[in-house]
Amino acid sequence: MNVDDIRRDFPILSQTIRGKPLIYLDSGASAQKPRAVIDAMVNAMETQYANVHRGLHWMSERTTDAYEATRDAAAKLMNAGDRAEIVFTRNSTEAMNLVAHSYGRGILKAGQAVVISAMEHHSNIVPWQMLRDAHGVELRVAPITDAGELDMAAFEALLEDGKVGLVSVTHMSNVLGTVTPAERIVQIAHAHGAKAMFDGSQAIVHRPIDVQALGCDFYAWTGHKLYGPTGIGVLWARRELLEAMPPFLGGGDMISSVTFEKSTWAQVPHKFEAGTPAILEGIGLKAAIDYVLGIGYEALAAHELALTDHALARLGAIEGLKIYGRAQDRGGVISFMLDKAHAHDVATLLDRQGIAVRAGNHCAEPLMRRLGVDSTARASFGMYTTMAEIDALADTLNRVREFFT
Amino acid sequence: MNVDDIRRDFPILSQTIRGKPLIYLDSGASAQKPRAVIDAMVNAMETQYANVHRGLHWMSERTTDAYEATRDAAAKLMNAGDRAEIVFTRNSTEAMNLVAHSYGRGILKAGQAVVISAMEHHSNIVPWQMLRDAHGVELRVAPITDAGELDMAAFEALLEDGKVGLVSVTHMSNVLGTVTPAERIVQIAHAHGAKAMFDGSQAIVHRPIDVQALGCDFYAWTGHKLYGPTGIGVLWARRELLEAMPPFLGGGDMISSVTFEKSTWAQVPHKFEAGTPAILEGIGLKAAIDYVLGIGYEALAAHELALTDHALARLGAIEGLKIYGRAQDRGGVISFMLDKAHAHDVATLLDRQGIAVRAGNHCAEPLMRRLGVDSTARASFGMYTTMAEIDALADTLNRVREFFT
Amino acid sequence: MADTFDDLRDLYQEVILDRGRHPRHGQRLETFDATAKGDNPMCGDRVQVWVAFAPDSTIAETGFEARGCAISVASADLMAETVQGRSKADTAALFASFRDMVRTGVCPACDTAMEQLAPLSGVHEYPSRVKCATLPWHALIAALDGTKEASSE
Amino acid sequence: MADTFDDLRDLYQEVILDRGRHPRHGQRLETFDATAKGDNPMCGDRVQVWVAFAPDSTIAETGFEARGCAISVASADLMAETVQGRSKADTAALFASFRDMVRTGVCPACDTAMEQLAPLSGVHEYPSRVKCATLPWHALIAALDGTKEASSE
Ligand SMILES: Cc1ncc(COP(=O)(O)O)c(C=O)c1O
Ligand SMILES: Cc1ncc(COP(=O)(O)O)c(C=O)c1O
Repeated sequence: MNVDDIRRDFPILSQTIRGKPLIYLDSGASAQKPRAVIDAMVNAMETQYANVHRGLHWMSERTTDAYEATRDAAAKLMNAGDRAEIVFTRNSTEAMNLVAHSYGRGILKAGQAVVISAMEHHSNIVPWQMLRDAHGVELRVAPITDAGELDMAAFEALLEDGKVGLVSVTHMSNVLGTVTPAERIVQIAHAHGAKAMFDGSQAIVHRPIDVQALGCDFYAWTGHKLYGPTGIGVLWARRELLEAMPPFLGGGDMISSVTFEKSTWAQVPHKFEAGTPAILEGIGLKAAIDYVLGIGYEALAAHELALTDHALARLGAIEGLKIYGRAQDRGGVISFMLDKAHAHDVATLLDRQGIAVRAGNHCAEPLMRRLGVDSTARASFGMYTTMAEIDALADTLNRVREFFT
Repeated sequence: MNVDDIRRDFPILSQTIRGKPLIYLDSGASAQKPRAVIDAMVNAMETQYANVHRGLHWMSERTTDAYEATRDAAAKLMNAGDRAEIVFTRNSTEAMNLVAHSYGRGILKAGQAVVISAMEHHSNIVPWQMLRDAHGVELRVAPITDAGELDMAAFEALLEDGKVGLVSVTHMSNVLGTVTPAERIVQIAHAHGAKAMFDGSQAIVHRPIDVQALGCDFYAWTGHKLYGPTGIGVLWARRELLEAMPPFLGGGDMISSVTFEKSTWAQVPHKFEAGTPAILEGIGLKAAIDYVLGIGYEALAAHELALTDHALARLGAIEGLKIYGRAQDRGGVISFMLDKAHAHDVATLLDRQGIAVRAGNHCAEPLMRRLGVDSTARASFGMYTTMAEIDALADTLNRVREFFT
Repeated sequence: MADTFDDLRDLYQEVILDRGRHPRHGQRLETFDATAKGDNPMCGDRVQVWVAFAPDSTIAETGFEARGCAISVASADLMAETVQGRSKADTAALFASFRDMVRTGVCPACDTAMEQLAPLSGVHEYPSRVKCATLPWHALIAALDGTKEASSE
Repeated sequence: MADTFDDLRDLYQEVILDRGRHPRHGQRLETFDATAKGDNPMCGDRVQVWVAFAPDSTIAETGFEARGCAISVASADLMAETVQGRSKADTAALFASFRDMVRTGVCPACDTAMEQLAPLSGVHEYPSRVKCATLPWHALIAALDGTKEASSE
């Protein structure tokens, strides 16, 4: 894998910001888009577009084929056993809401419990709170260690009374970079009669996901972080679960028949896809998946490991800089604070040098509280990130510290 | 308004289908995209993209501005009094589900009723059935006349017992072309203590919508039919209703604060927009709105009226062809059947000549039953449709009839 | 005039137009052993199939009522004719070959039975019409299986 | 080295850095008449403001505790100084001018009070930082109005 070649595939990387070359270290919030994704969407809009699933004409048939090919690509990406297990949503957030609604209200019973962890994104907290409040399902939170890893003993203890119907935890923290031991989580969940779901929003960008090998029951991710367009996400779920779950949204395309008295539902996955889908975004996402698989996860993971090691070393050497999260198994997301400067001031100073990092609570307020901070600065890497960019970050951070001293 | 100029703005219109120039008469299912929309999305991906609302860096600020400018454009398009009344959804279907969920479960009480009409799209039927079954709200259906107009007397009678909390009807039928008398519907609803919602998926493409003049409470539409991208729709609702309604989806961006015990919600409209939004699609939609407003609804409506009159005359002259829907006030959507040929066979024969029409139940099964058919063929027009294309349709239909005789 | 649609003669062969207009088996059986409905909600096609068995459990007779396009009615009619005298297993195998043919347009091991169905092979060029051709078969298989309803794939 | 950030001296003027580090009014008042919190959930800034009134109902003293960036702390501190001796209406008017200034960078009718706040005008070039500067004002206005919580726009 040649990073220079990759960078040429991403037109935005040649932009300058306030006169400085863009150093985009906010891929964890959303990744940039390669030419292949842009071209796929443009090509669809210029040469082959119509609504899908309903038309008998050429444009509609071709667009349906192109859109449905994304389902195959996503199934391949995750090694799903069955393409009907791929449900398209707007993003991870909607995927988790779908499960909280259709599995939570439809299958879980009041008195059962859902387990999440102390390092979840709000998207994997709030839907379960809403389920708790509407449906009487208990919400339990597995703690994390000071290193920022899931506390496995405490996690298992939460399941011991057999009340837990579903475990939903992140596969990789968007704040700490921690990768959770997914296979073990599934084993423990299943051993206690619970289903296991992962928020794979970050994880799938950094390592190959094999849902059959993981043995999990639900897996959610979002297109825009995997170099694809916004407006499309994926929920993978076991077919028998999808079949048992009531639908989430009602409307066109998700029905089998409609009378005013009663409607019946289409087969999975269509039962969960109401209305005109994100057609162009699906077509863009297929290009993103193909692009990622073309490079290969092995190369991506090696590049990321090198970047992360280098960044931990360089940032770790900055006086007064504290890194949050020291997990053994981790991805290319690093949260940090300077003793003399607030995260927002740091972000603004970096931005003035063309370096885009994120500062704030990263949609993980409870984790911030656990870490004892209000916010952190965060650098996150993509396949186009270079060692030189990390050096620029570290050099500039040194100067930021001087500025505030 | 010069149709030739407009056609040059839509790259796809120069495509050929099976060797014949494309005659796209399926805009009611989804419209084609002008160059301006394509360019806006490409420009964002190539020069200015990051996640919105959360970043302190330049790219994020600029992307947030571009995305939020869509809210202003949508507010202008609908003459909303307050930009915070514009909620972005995936499509109309999600907009109506949002209301069925947040207003339906959150505000309506069991024992109250919702009124829809006999000519609704499944998207404005199924969410209310799901509400009925989950929440004990009655579903009432206002009949239509043989001309395909809403039976206003019968409609009003349905509200007389004062139990109706919400009226949700189409502003323009996607099958019959009927435009409903929106102001009167609102007056009747309000006179009986009910809120009024319109499914404007078709209407907003064809005529100016002024929600303040209509006086309605909710108005839903979908970007891809208004020459915009897929993956984005709009719900307009009165601010005080949005403020009173509980949120629909939970996650990032829709919260004010999160603890495991309790979360509080962001201000409207963000309360209803969980997770990373359809950023690129929003940017594309703004270009579509600007394009439509640039041409002006007056010109669009005049063009459409001329097309529709011509089409009704030409199709009406074909022996054995029956047109469904003869409303006084109607838009450019015409459903028809040939006596000798099934709608699917008609669609396939037309397709062979490059003419794209839709055949089927148009996601309106109950209306099909009311019309006494299983399916119809439907031609629907866009701003780029020409008189010559309508002539080609009529000429070819004559030959189709011979083919099957 | 008619030559406008010459390229469609592959799909709408004379036998299809004829069977579509005047199916030979397009009626409900007076006495029958099994029946099932098929429904393609996306396009509105509906079919019901009735089957009477011979003493040896092969199909003695098939009748149907269809509301649908020329392709689906012709397919139902040709099906009714072709499955006569066949066992359940045999019929299922025939459907498998038929489905391959309408999807791909080719029929590698075509026997006489398949030749009777061959006029429908043109449908493979119109992917959204394939389910019109297979819907009656789904209903028939459902009837043989004792299921009441089939929906197209 | 420091010249790397020369273009940032507009935003981070010496008085901002100084007030951000060592606010003069950065403590809770022992006795007070009103208090309110301000919270900017997106970025994690939090501030609480305490106000003591003079007998004529003008502001006698303001104190605050802030967890936030240099901009928000400096803004709170300059605010505390500037609003002293002002009535509620007067304070609201000052906030309106201040908000205009931090959004646009200009201050058409700048009086002495606004000149004291002028070091914050550089924030208009960083739209996402504007709310850091206005958050303490929202909390102050909420306290004067008798509301307990304010959130930034
Ligand atoms: C009248 C009407 N309502 C609702 C819809 C649903 O729109 P969408 O599929 O974009 O949600 C459509 C179009 O399919 C429509 O024509
Ligand atoms: C771990 C994690 N979960 C969930 C999300 C939500 O993703 P989206 O906003 O695309 O729904 C994100 C990203 O924002 C994330 O990093």
